[in-house]
Amino acid sequence: MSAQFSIRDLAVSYGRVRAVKGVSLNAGEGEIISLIGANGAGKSSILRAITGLTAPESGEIWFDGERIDGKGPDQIVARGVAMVPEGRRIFPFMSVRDNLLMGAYRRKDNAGVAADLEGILTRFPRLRERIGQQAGSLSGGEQQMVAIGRALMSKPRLLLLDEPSLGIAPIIVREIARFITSINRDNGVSVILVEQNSRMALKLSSHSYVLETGKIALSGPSHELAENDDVRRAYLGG
Amino acid sequence: MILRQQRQSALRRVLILGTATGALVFGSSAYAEETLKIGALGVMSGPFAGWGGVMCQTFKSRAGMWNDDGGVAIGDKTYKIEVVCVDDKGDPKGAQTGAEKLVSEGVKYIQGPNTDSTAESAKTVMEANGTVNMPYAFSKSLYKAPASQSILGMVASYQVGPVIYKWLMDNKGVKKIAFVSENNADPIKQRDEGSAGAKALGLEVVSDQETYESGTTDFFPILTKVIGTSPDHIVLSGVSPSDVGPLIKAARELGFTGTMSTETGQDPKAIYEVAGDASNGFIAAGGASTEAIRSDFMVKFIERYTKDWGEWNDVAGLYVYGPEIMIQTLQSAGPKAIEDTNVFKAALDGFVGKNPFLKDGGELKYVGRTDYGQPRQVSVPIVVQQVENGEYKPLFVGKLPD
Amino acid sequence: MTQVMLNALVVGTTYALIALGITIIFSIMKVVNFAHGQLYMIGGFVVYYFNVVFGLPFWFGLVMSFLIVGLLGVAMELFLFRPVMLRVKREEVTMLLAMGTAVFLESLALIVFGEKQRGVPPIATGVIEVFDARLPTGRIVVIVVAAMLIAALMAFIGYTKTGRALRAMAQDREATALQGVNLKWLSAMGFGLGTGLAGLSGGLLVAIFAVHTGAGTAISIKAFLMIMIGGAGVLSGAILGGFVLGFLESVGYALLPGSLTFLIIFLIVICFLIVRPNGIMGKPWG
Amino acid sequence: MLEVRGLTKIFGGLTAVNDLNFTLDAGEILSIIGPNGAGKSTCFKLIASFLNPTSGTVRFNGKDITGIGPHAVARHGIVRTFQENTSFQDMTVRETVLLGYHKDCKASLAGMIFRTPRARKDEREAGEYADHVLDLLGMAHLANTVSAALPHGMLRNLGIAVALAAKPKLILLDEPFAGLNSDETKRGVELIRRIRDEGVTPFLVEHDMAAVMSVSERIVVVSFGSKIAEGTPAEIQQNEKVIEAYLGAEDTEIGL
Amino acid sequence: MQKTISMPNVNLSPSEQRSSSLKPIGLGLLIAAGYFLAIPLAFGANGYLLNVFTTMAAVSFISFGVWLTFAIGRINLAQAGFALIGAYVTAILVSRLGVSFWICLPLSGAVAALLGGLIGWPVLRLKGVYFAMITLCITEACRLTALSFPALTNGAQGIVDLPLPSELSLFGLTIIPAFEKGARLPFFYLAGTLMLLGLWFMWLLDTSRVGAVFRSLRQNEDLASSLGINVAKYRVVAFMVSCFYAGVGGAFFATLQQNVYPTTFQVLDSVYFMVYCFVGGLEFVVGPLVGAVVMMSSFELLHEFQRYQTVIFSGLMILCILLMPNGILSVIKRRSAKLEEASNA
Repeated sequence: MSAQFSIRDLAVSYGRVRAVKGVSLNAGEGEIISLIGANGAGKSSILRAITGLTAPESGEIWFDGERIDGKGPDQIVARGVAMVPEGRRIFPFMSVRDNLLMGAYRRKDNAGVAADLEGILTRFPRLRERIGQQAGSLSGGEQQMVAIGRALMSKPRLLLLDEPSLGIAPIIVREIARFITSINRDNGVSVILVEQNSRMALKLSSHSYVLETGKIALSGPSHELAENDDVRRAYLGG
Repeated sequence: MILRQQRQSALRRVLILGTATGALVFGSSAYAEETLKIGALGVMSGPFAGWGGVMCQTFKSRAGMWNDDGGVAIGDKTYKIEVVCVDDKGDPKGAQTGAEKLVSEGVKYIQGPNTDSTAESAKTVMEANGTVNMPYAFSKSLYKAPASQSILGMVASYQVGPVIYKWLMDNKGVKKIAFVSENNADPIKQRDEGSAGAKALGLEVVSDQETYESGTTDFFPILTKVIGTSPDHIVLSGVSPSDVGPLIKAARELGFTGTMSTETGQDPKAIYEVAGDASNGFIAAGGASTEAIRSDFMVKFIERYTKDWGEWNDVAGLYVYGPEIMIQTLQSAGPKAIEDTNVFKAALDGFVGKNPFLKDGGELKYVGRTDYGQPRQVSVPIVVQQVENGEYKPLFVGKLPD
Repeated sequence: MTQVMLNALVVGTTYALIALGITIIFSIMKVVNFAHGQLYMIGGFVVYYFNVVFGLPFWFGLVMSFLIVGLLGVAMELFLFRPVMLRVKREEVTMLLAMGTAVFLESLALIVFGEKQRGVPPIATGVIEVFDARLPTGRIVVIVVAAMLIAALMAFIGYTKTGRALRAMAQDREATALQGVNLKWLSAMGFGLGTGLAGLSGGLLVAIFAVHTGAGTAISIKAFLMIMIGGAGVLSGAILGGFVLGFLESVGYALLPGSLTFLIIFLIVICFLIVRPNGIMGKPWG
Repeated sequence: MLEVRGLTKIFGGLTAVNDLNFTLDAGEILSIIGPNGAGKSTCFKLIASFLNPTSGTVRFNGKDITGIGPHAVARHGIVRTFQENTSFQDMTVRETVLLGYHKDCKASLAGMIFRTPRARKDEREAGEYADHVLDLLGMAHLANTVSAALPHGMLRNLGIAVALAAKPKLILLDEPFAGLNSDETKRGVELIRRIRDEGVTPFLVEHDMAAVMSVSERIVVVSFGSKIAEGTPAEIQQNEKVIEAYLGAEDTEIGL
Repeated sequence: MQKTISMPNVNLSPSEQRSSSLKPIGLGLLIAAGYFLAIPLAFGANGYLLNVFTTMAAVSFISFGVWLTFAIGRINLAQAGFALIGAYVTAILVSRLGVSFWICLPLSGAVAALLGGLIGWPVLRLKGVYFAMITLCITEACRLTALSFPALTNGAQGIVDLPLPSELSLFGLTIIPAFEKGARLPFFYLAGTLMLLGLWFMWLLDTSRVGAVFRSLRQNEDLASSLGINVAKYRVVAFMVSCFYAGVGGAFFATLQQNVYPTTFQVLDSVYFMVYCFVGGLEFVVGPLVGAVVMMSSFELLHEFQRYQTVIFSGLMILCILLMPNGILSVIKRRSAKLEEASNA
């Protein structure tokens, strides 16, 4: 399989703390892969390195045959990578509409932007009701929808999701899960899903990587990992 | 052009001084033999930089002229004058340290400081070290016994004020007068003295409590109230050079038609630039730089100052009297006075010098016996003048009481 | 009383323009720019040099005051604030840096521009009488221009893509970067916009007031008062704060003896901030 | 032990907590669950007096402690922990824990500064107690490490350690399991039981369902600020209101 | 008491552990010896240098207070205001009521501390720039109050010609002789004594439990209060101590200059007190002293540059912040830590 996206020997440090110690992974076009592991295992650091928020210490990141590590976030977004950050990070004092439009910051096709905005509002009718409201006044689930919608507004080909289920009622988590599969299926967007909700991650993805203290402890097709005893004990509470 | 000139000289100076950094530690004594060090201590930065800065520049230019002529003869020797300027930043703490610095460099004669608070703080040093200074501040305790080291370097506003008011009463029929001042030590003192003087002349003081804060840009609010008392004349007491233009302009825009004056030295060009035609007729006390009365020597000084600092400032015409009379007195007191200021002080009483700046010449001497009980004020002619299209036109020349 | 209200209007409008610049910088960088008043002063001198010394039209000088002081701001962001903020997290450091810059600019200006006050020829002559009050035409022109500038700025921030990105950056820099915004460029631009406004207000006001090198500190302190009253980092708050201060000042001067006005204003602001630390329009950022 | 009556908090028109009622007995492990933004954390802040309620009362051991201020609540014996990385960044673990003992120091302010015998005795006691707490949490080897340099998982332990050092009767744990894998969660559950055995009543706010179900003896479910259910874990899992508002039904298509 | 425990997994450089490399008592003695012996011996005859050192000592004394408010995480621009209050208390009592300077000195501190407590109680709830701005307002309000009530303060004219400190005697025993006109050494020694006492008390405070509480307030007030620490009380205590230093320092300067004006202490002074703390290093008790010495001496040395003095000085200040954002002492400490590491290796 020719990987659309790959990471080789990535290492990330914050000051003296090494958060990621030589991680390699691949994602094919149109695939959903997931990274699971406890807090501090280095999941979020990998995503931050991919989007250029944190400069990697060493290693390479390739996307569409181009090396993107060392580039700034704006350059990486321009190449079709979008991220829904942990904790949603919507702009609380901006309207829902402005939040979504921020996602289209780099796009010049105004008609396309308007159409995509319409598409997202159709998918999330709740957001249409609150289009003029300040995003900070929305519930957690709605904010997550805004965050995902915002990321989609940049028309990404690779979508990074950092803990989309964190702190959200299970009932809403399902709605978001359905949405993730649908955008992957309908729009052919590749997805890298970082989750503590390992059950959800293993269900949604085709391939998973288990991270422990900055290294990949296990990887493989998700349905196989879901059957693995170690994984079951450590991550699925089985 | 002015800008470029200044910058170039600035750059050169920085370079020269930069190479001399090693030698700067505690003052060099390279010229000690034939050099007379004289200090200038004043506010040379911040909103009042116009005062101390011009004082320092004036002194340096005048000293440059003396040195070009070969120096100043005192007794048998000829001395070059070296001016050491110290910026006290208008801060009393800085004034005290600055005075100490000048004293430690062996300076016995100092021009400045420029405000009451700095002069009072420097006074403790002056008195303790027997250093003579010429403050441009009006606090009487500086000049009255037991103080003896300070000599008021200019005409006091409360001396000029009544002279101007009297003239206005006689010539312009002024009956009601108002005072405006900044809320600061010197301006308030000048306002109070001015107001008392006006009352003594029989004028009706309609407003003398209005003050504005340092740094005010819009004077409409404050002047609205003053003009509301319908005065014939408004005095801007101790107004800082930065505020005089805007004040005049605002008063005229508010429809004030009477006359206005200040007792302190002001630069007419700067006033005209800001206030335009509204400044015409504004009365100020000044030096001797107006064409009608200035001497050739004054013209030379103006040239020199313009060459040194890029642009003439009329206030320099006031500040130049201080160094002039100081050096002339030193010359007449003799070489002993260079080290011992008591000799200098003793010479104050009978001193009569020449005024090189006025066409008609005239005397330079020390007065202040009535006010302070001792001769502790420089007596210079009171040149009262009026702004006309950015130039001063002299109205009359008055004299100080003994 | 009409005169007092008109005074308040004039002062308020000009103050609002001054406050807007400082509040933009605060909202995007969380830096209280103590050098704001000094930049205002430089703006005034820029107009003076273009208009009086070089003899070019006032309006050209005004544009230049925005551009030159704006570029100065960009340089400040790039070479002073950014490197320091990358290395230290404590906000005191940037505050101190701004104070140092203020002293530096002021003393440099004194050397370059000299100690004299400067003004420009009036942009309009004549005085209009409104009831029993007087309003010079020059002032009318200035408030109209100031009001237009404020409206233009609000439209820019509210309805353009760049304006939206500036607002976003004020709330969450990282999330903004994730939308493909080049933060380095945008924050330098935002800083430049803020300082440019300082220059612009200085340049505009030199037409009715005057400028001298020591004018900065007082302007800065007033600007702080305004944004504290209105709510730091909120544009509408800055405008409101400007008008509130203008009103208090004009009315205070009309009713109270001189120095009491600002004493009372300071006391009011202290009490007000204790009750409402985020100002009138303040939003609890972060 | 703890009695919450009619607790309501309105933030400028937004009702964060709405007429909340529940009680807690000493030695019982109670949890509040609900999605983020449901008002769980606000409820904690109200109990710990970090916020003043709009209405309602909080009573602890019979005394009204509503809105008396966090330090006063702590002196009554209620100490809360914070979510995630809340610590004194520049202090070492031991310094932090020593600080937790502060409210039990008896020396006066001046006494502390001038090191009176009383103050020195306080320090000795604080030191001994701190070492005990660090041992209990298995952190003794990290005693001299600066908080900012602690490994991620240890920060939470530090939070609990410093809270325990304040000798609470009731400890409010804010999302103690967030970000733990199941292994770590299991150890966390044990730790909470151990704390309870030390005589400190744990009270949790959490959204990790599995952990909550295993550790709690009783659960209060809140949604949009209101209590929608209360009961044992088994009861909650069957409660229709909870399923409707919070848990939802399994989606066969995606298998969740 | 403190056991050395091995630390697996975590590699810490020495700078991450609170080191005691700056040996406090030795350092204190060194400063005392340098100030009281070396300086008078070397420069005793130079009034200017004595004045500079006197000012340095007194200014760093005032800055210690600012340092303490930094320790609780507040940017304090009110110090000049409280120094002005102290200066006026002494000036009014000495000139109007003839109270002895030796009573006025601590009394000025006490009055400033009391006012600081009253104002601080509500104001200290604010943080960050808000606190900075409000304290800036306080400094301005102090100046304007001095201007606005001439009956008490003599308004803009200031109170001048204050007498020099008289003899301090106890039971007929002269402890401090009366200050003589023009004598600089008495003020020099007085400032040095204040500075050392101030430093000693700050050190005691910082190393005590109260110091730890103060540091905890800076880092996380919520966490501290959840532990039963009365946050409001402690921050007011810190602020009052700070104001006490300001008041005493203000009283000292009023007497040194023998006058006080509303402009004696202004916002810019507050800023410089802050600068001294910073340049020295906020983590170190001696920071304000080091900062004051470095900054004030460099300003004096720059006198030769005349009108470029302020430009160069402020340029240096900016460079200082750019290159050493954590202060001079942090650089020295890091270097010595590195040397230690190298010698261990």
